[in-house]
Amino acid sequence: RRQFLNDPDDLVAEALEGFELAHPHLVRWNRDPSYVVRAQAPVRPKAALVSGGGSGHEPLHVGFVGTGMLDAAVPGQVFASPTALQVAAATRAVDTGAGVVHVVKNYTGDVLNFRIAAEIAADEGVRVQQVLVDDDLATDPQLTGNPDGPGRRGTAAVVVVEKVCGAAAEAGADVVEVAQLGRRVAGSARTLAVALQASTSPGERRPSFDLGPQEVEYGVGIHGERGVGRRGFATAAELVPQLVHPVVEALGLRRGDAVLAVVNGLGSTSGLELSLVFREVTALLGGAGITTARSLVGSYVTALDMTGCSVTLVKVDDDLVRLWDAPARTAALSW
Amino acid sequence: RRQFLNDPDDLVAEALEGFELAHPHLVRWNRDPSYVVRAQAPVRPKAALVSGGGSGHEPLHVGFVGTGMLDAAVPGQVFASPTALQVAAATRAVDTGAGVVHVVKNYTGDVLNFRIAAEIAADEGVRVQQVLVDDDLATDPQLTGNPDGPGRRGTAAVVVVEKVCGAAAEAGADVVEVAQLGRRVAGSARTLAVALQASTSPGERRPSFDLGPQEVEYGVGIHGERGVGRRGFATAAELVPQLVHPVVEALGLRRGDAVLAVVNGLGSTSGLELSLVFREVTALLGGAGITTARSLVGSYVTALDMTGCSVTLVKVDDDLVRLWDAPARTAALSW
Amino acid sequence: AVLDAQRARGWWESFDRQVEERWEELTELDRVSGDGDFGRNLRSAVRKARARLVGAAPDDVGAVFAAVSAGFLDTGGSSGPLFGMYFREFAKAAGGLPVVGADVLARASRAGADTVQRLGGASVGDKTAVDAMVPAAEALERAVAGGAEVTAALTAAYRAAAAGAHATTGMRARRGRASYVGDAARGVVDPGALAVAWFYERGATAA
Amino acid sequence: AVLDAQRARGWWESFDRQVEERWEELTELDRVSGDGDFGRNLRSAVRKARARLVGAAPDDVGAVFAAVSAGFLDTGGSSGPLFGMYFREFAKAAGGLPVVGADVLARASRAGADTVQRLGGASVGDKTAVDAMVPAAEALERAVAGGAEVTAALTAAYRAAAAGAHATTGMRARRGRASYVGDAARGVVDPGALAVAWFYERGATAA
Ligand SMILES: Nc1ncnc2c1ncn2[C@@H]1O[C@H](COP(=O)(O)OP(=O)(O)O)[C@@H](O)[C@H]1O
Ligand SMILES: Nc1ncnc2c1ncn2[C@@H]1O[C@H](COP(=O)(O)OP(=O)(O)O)[C@@H](O)[C@H]1O
Ligand SMILES: [Mg+2]
Ligand SMILES: [Mg+2]
Ligand SMILES: [Mg+2]
Ligand SMILES: [Mg+2]
Repeated sequence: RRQFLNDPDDLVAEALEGFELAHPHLVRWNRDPSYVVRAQAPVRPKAALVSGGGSGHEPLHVGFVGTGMLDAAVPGQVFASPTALQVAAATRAVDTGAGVVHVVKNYTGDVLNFRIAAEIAADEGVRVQQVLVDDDLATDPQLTGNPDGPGRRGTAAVVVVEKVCGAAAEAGADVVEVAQLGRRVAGSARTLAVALQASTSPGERRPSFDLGPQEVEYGVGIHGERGVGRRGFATAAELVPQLVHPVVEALGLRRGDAVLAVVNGLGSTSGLELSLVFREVTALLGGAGITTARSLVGSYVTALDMTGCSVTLVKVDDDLVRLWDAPARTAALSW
Repeated sequence: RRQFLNDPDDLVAEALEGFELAHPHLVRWNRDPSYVVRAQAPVRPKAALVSGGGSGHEPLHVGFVGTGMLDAAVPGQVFASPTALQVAAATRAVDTGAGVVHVVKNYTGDVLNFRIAAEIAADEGVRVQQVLVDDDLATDPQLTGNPDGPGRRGTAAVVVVEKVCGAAAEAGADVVEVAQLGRRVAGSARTLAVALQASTSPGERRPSFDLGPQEVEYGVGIHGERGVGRRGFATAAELVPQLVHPVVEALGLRRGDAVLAVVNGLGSTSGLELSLVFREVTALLGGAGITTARSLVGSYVTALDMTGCSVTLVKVDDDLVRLWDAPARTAALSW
Repeated sequence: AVLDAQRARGWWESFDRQVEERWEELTELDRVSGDGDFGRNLRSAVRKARARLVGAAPDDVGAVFAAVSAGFLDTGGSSGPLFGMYFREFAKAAGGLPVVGADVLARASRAGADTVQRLGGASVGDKTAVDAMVPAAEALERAVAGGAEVTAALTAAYRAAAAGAHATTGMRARRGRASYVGDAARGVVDPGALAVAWFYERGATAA
Repeated sequence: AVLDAQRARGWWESFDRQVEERWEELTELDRVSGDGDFGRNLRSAVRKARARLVGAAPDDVGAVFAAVSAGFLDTGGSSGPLFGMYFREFAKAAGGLPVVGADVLARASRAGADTVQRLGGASVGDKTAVDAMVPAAEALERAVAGGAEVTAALTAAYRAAAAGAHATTGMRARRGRASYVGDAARGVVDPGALAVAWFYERGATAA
């Protein structure tokens, strides 16, 4: 696998430059320190939403900057946390006095840098709240048996947190309310992912790990790393239950519950396949008496060019559905 | 490369079922004959827009059904034309008496089946106009030296035709005006594509052709077929001019002209790379004094999981830009 | 004698059985001169037509051919839409008629050959189904002018179509997929033309 | 003697030169006990700090450390943000002061060690920079209690930090990336702790 690339070290900056050029009406890229904000600063004071993390997950997070979602996204290098200074600068840039909510995927570097940025911003008088997103069931301490580890990774549920919190902020919720809402969403979301082929780092020729012809990598995250184990390659009808059932169980979903389901492509999975997987997901949920109240099907939280997909379920009530349905205008999500 | 799949023969139907389930507010899938229409039939008579073609190009075309774009999309099997009966049924289903415009990518099967469908519909009193999209410069008879062949293939420019014609139809243009507009857009659009890796057909393990480590396939279409020749793998800064310069020349673009630029991923090309390619495109155009008035960067017209991208330029004036900017509400394009 | 809906169905069912029994021969021919899917495409179209005939039990001759046409128009390949439009001319010519004579069949056959040529762009000599369709139409017209009734007219059409199909053996393809293989296709009969001959042969025998 | 902005810059520039000359040693250590990028991360942070110092020419001691802190906070890895917050306490303690004494350095060093422990979650004995930071703060506090001036206090801090760093050799990592390699890291000094010792050593010599 090769890439459209110049110097791998310049990839992120060149891509951000291209992203800004492609969406001049939506975003503005601050080159140094690097962060992306809405083209129009909020016209009125509102709780601001900032997220970020390593690059290579596009459209996450820069693709979600805009009305109804993020006020700023802070991209690090590929699969590497942005620096605390980037995050602090972005936080400063979007604060209108109403405070800032940091939406952070649970990775050591991200957590550390966002926490530090929050302290710096707080010293300067910005009210910062953090929402930690840790939805990846594959890394649940209860499953891995490692209670001292960093805990569940943050993956595709972050899109739902950003959408719902963005809608609440737009509607006037204050910074504490938005953060509480975000924590509630994160707490009721779990994800499992499976890869059919590893991703290839920029400038490399070989995928980061090899799979036998009859193997899939189960429980992968979004940084090209190995998952929690190998399983057998099989039809979608056999693979999808292995993602859905543990999630349903972990969330304690019951007959009559309603969920928002995210079927997320990890980079190289075709639209046909994602639609097909979604069909399997709804069938499984329907069979268990669980309503798929809303859904998102597409490649939104990727791992470069990994072939694979994740299934995220978020238990929802009418309030969350309303916030999900509220308008958004971003490069990657718009309705 | 493997896929999320059950029986390969069922892929398209299962995916369409999933697609409908994911977008119940936007589309309705008619199972037999198979076509996708807007969930709400047009509330008032307007010229209707129908497109279609082989599947495997998702989100094209089903992802563009909705307000401001298509009234119906007619999907064939993977890389195979829909049948005339499907197209005729879809045409009938969306005609409000104001007539129907067929947007057809130039492939023998598509042209034949849409033409037949138009005759059948015309016999039943439907006014049908056809817009043939043939933007692929790699298959231009002037370049291939084969004047008897089927001519330039239709590729990514079809999105622009659908968007602009959709906006005009929504604004009340009649079926002849919409078709004339579509022909004008198609006539001022050219595309070139390059692949870094071939696509893999559903159920197959091997890509449809192999490339040496220092080769790229230049001038590919969207059906996984070979291009017009091998070229050397190189940086984006070296590859992108090979796409942009011939297109600029073929369109006779000059200093002061304005274009809409589409940088389209063929399936497995990451968002970072597409943004980076777009940066190269705008730089090249800017250097030639050509304004990138509007752009579309993303994977919109794919060839399953092909790694590669195409660059489409469409010469635009203020009218076209206005129609491009008009609202659209579809699964894949929304603003 | 004339053709009523029941005899028209019998004609088609006889063709249908022939296709089910011998589709592989057509595939073999397409393997040499094309992409090797014609037999399967034709069988698929015939099965779709069958489903429609069973579902609708049409009671006029036009309706029988309308069901057949729809079956083909709902099938892929080049043969599906072109043959679909061919049979559609039969449906049109016989539309609403409980019985038809040789004159109607001659008009239908001519209109069908014209339509296929218009849509597919092939002329006689291009090694396509047209090479059987055009002689069949001419034979039917001659038979009608000579006062022949349906069975005699169809027999003449069958002979002409078979001769036309046979003549494709020495031709070099210029249309359709076979055109890509060029000289390799010389020496085999065009499978589409052969299918046209089968169609009229079944008419002469069963109708 | 006290520390003014010029001497603070001299101290830092001396550390900067040491990192440029010897960063590969740190990388080697991180290769054994971590992921082998610490030297490069530190060099990158030091260069960013340098650019800020050159650009701003700070004229109080706090501003010197603020520039240093920002350089680290703008760098990746675990060391970037943690060391950035460490130096930030120096910037805070000396904020707005044209000159500072040993007491201010002692307060800064203690606050820095506390902050790094709070943010990074490591305690003494976990084989991290904390193993040098905590003894350095204690030594500075003792020196101040004993009435020492800046150079003497920094010399004491250096000795304590170096001893602390040395003591990490026998430790098993529990925090940071080194924790994944477990026992393999035993036998080498923690590079972050060593860098802290270098920092105080340069202070004792150059400041
Ligand atoms: N342009 C054409 N005009 C008339 N008949 C055609 C044309 N193209 C193909 N055919 C007929 O269709 C037959 C092949 O049908 P089929 O295999 O289903 O189509 P494809 O060529 O798309 O695979 C040929 O043997 C020929 O008789
Ligand atoms: N939690 C922590 N607390 C204090 N120091 C730490 C911690 N984690 C790492 N360090 C220090 O950082 C050094 C490694 O830094 P670096 O290589 O830049 O980070 P990374 O471990 O992310 O690659 C270690 O030698 C250690 O001294
Ligand atoms: Mg064929
Ligand atoms: Mg074929
Ligand atoms: Mg390290
Ligand atoms: Mg590291």
